Amino acid sequence: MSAWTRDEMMTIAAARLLADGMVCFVGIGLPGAACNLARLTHAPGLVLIYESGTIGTRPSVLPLSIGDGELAETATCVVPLPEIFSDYLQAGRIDVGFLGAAQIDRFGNLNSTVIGDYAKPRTRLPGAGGATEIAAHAREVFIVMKATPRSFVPRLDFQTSGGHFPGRAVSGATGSGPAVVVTDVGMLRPQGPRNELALAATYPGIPAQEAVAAVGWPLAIASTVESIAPPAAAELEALRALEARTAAAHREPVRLPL
Amino acid sequence: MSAWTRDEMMTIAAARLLADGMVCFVGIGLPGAACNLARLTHAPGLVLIYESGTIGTRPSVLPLSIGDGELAETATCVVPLPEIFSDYLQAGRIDVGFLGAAQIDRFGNLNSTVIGDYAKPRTRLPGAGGATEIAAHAREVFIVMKATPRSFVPRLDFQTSGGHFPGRAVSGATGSGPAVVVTDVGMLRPQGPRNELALAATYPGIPAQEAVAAVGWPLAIASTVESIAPPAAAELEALRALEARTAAAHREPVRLPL
Amino acid sequence: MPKFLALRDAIRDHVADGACVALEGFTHLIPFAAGNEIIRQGRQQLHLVRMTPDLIYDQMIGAGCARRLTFSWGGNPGVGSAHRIRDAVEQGWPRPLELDEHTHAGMAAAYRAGAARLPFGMLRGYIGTDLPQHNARIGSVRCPYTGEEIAAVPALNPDVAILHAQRADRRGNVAITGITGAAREAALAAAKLVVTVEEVVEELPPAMNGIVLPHFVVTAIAHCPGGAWPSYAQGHYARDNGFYRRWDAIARDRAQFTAWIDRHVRGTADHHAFLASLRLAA
Amino acid sequence: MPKFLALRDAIRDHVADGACVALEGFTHLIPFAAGNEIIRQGRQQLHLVRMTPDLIYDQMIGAGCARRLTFSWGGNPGVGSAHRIRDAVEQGWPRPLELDEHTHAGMAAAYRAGAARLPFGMLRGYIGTDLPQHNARIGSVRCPYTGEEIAAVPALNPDVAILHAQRADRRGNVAITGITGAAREAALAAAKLVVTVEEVVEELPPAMNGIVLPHFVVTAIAHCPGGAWPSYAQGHYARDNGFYRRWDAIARDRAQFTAWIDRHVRGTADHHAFLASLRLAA
Repeated sequence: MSAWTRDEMMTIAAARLLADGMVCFVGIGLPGAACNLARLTHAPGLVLIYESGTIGTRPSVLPLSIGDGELAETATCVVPLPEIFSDYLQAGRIDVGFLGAAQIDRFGNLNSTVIGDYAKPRTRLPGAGGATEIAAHAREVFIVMKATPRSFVPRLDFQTSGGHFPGRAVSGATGSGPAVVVTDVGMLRPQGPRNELALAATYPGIPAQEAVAAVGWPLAIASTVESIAPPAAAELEALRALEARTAAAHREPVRLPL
Repeated sequence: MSAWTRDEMMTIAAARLLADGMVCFVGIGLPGAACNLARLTHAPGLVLIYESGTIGTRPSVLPLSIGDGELAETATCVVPLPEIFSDYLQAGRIDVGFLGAAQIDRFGNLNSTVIGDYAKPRTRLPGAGGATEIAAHAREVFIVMKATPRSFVPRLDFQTSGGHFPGRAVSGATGSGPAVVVTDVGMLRPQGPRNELALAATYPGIPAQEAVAAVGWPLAIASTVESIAPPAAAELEALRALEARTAAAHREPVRLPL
Repeated sequence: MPKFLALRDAIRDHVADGACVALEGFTHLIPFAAGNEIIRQGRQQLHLVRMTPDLIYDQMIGAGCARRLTFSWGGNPGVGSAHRIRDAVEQGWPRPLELDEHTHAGMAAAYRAGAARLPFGMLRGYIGTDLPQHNARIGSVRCPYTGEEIAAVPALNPDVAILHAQRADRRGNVAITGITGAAREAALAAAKLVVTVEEVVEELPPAMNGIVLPHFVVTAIAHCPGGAWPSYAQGHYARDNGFYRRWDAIARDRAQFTAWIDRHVRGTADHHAFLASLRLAA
Repeated sequence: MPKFLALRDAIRDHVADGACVALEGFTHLIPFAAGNEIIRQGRQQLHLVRMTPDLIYDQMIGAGCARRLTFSWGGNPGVGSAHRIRDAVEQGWPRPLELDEHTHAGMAAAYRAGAARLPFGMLRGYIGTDLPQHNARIGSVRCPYTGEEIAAVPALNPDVAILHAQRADRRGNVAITGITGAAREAALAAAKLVVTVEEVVEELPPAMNGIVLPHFVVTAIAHCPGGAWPSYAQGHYARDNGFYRRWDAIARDRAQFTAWIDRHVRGTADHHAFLASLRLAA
């Protein structure tokens, strides 16, 4: 087994946070890889819900979209999207919501809407999708993002989804907000009365200073910083096999339905 | 074919009112018989919807309840009950709602709730079920009831469902209210500015006086009273065969699931 | 993950005196065995919720389990009156029954709101009816866009919902086929969900868009074949229309009703014994 | 009863300039053929509605069909930006695009309200977000029972909804299997419903609890095999993930995009010719 990359460490660290039997609202990309890796390793009973309406899905490869056919085929059931948001998310039945974004601030607020001004944006991003209500109502929120000063910013251009924003407690949000931000240079957790994100765990060989340098605000360091164990051989093997299966599946040419 | 009974005439007269392709919200008992008779004779494309959630059902026998298994087996689809009420009835997608009741007044208002005082009733009846919103939102309402002075009353003990009540036009009801009351002694239709029910059609051999005597208020007679043709042999045959199949099916003993 | 329990234990653990309980299933899959077990265990002062309190609540109310009923239609479908419910309302026998009466559309909106954990449901409903004059819980809300007044009902969130279903798998996913009425909505609206099932299978058939209650919304499952009789379980057994008709005579008379409940329900240990005692009596 | 029409005629008869149109389907069963036909016929000033304006609206907006977009997520799923939508928002090319922006939960509530012909939908939503500051249509309503303030959205009732489905029967009942997103709700919310289908069959397989749009809610049906490509039709063909990736480069550049649309969409007579022209280019 070759040495691991930071992206692999990030995905494996995120996967380890998931306990068997948890109900996860999964996004695409890094969160999907982490959730499916957990399911294929230590948490076979993890319940993956995609906003497309698939509940308890068990794909053998990572989907490109959140609505690929394999998600439906391997699901316990497929329900209409409005039910996912009203009867599962809003009803408080999601243990962990996974989110990423273009920008995050020190309280775990997220921007996936615009860079620049809303009315005349420099960069128009895709928008909220399910994120706003996941951030509000999942019991806990796990954020997975690569850390750069451009994305970990002192001030968001637009707040798409609420982290530990002032007044969260009386906002009607029923979840407890971001519990952890998993990055490629360590993990941040909220601390103190204002729930400011602080470096709470480092990866082998990646010193705290690297995390501090990657974050665009003066990053606090938690009183105790956990040292994350390196990827185990079994973890790396499962992740690489998953990614290889995924790449092979996505390489397969699709015949035009003609 | 033996001579017809008044009950048969009533069911056949009601069935004749249904045009092919209409979408009907069907109740149990007389309405169910009329709708299914129409479907089996002149209106094969009649769409029968039961509040249990079965859409486009084609039972070969009349169900005892509105949720018998055959309704589900022969349906185009079975949807959750809330959808029937919100997305079909409330959305204005029902052409004809069939209703019966314990009491009716001269404006087609119906009582199926209590005889006597609501808080201390002499007779507690089953209640509204789907009737209140059928009366409000079906494009037209057809009422099928045997006429007696006890059921066709000057004043309801309780108004469960609205007919042509004062203020209907501004009440939020989207349907046009009762279009006809089919009884065993003739058919009543609303007329005049107040939409008071008047005798509008008589059956062969049943004079207008019989209808007047069976109704507990001074029954108006419409300016033109239609003479309904007697049951055709094919109609009687189809109705009797349906009732015979139904009786046979319901006689079949059900084994305890033991 | 739900617990797999004997029905006796599931009822003992999850249905407390005074609780708000919804036994749902619209004509189909009515959880009669669970209702009988509630009678057997002598539960009292329940707030019963059900769109169509038919025979199952006629039995429970006649047996003295309930103090309050939230409903929209109470009768013996296609047959006539629910005599025990009538007796409770008209004569207060065996005890008075408080009514929270709605229409089907109103109950459906209230269950849906409950399932979504919204505080109220809304509908274009309760038009042209005297019901709101007798039920202060029927209210209204004004549309913030059009100014229209729309009828409102408080969300229904029972302490426990009880359903009967065709099958569960070993993980506790519950699959239902056929008419569901508002059973799914009631199940998701309740704080706890107890399900009796015809069979427990290793793996459910592929569901795709079928109705499945995923295991994490289910509290307890009891394997209880025949648990919907005299209603039916699509694919397992048909509705016993004859029993619905015979019930009319049994329930019409207090003494005869009580004798029937004493002999067949209170006098049997469980649902299997109940069905056996009925077969013997037939 | 729906009419069975050629797609060309279905679009000509049911999609007018300036209309409010929802082409729905969440990742699955996206009605691309219908979108292409709207481009081919040069429709203008449309108010487009769709939860996830991905490639289909990237194409229609880039081709100049739209003046307004109601949506909750606009991108190329798993790939990145919807470049043509970005260009319209950022640079006003080929014409400015007015945004009515929501969250998925808000759009879902708005479609549901529309399907029920309620004037507004509600949700515990839009919490901790700047969206309401930029969209005056996001409002609130007070619960008449608890006094809580709940977010509200106006009902969505498009002039026409367009779906793609696996099959229709001869009477016009339309059956869908697999992921539906909010397609059913959008279909029932619209004044008219046009559906393209993979096949027309004599009789649909028994549906029981499957998803069927009964014929009386359908306005027109066009038989259009492959009509969801490059999205997919469960049981017929898979999602062409490669094309979604390739689209990124095509759409990044105005000239290249326009050349692609001119050649493959505007330069072909119908969907069959469109697919043939793509095969030729491959």
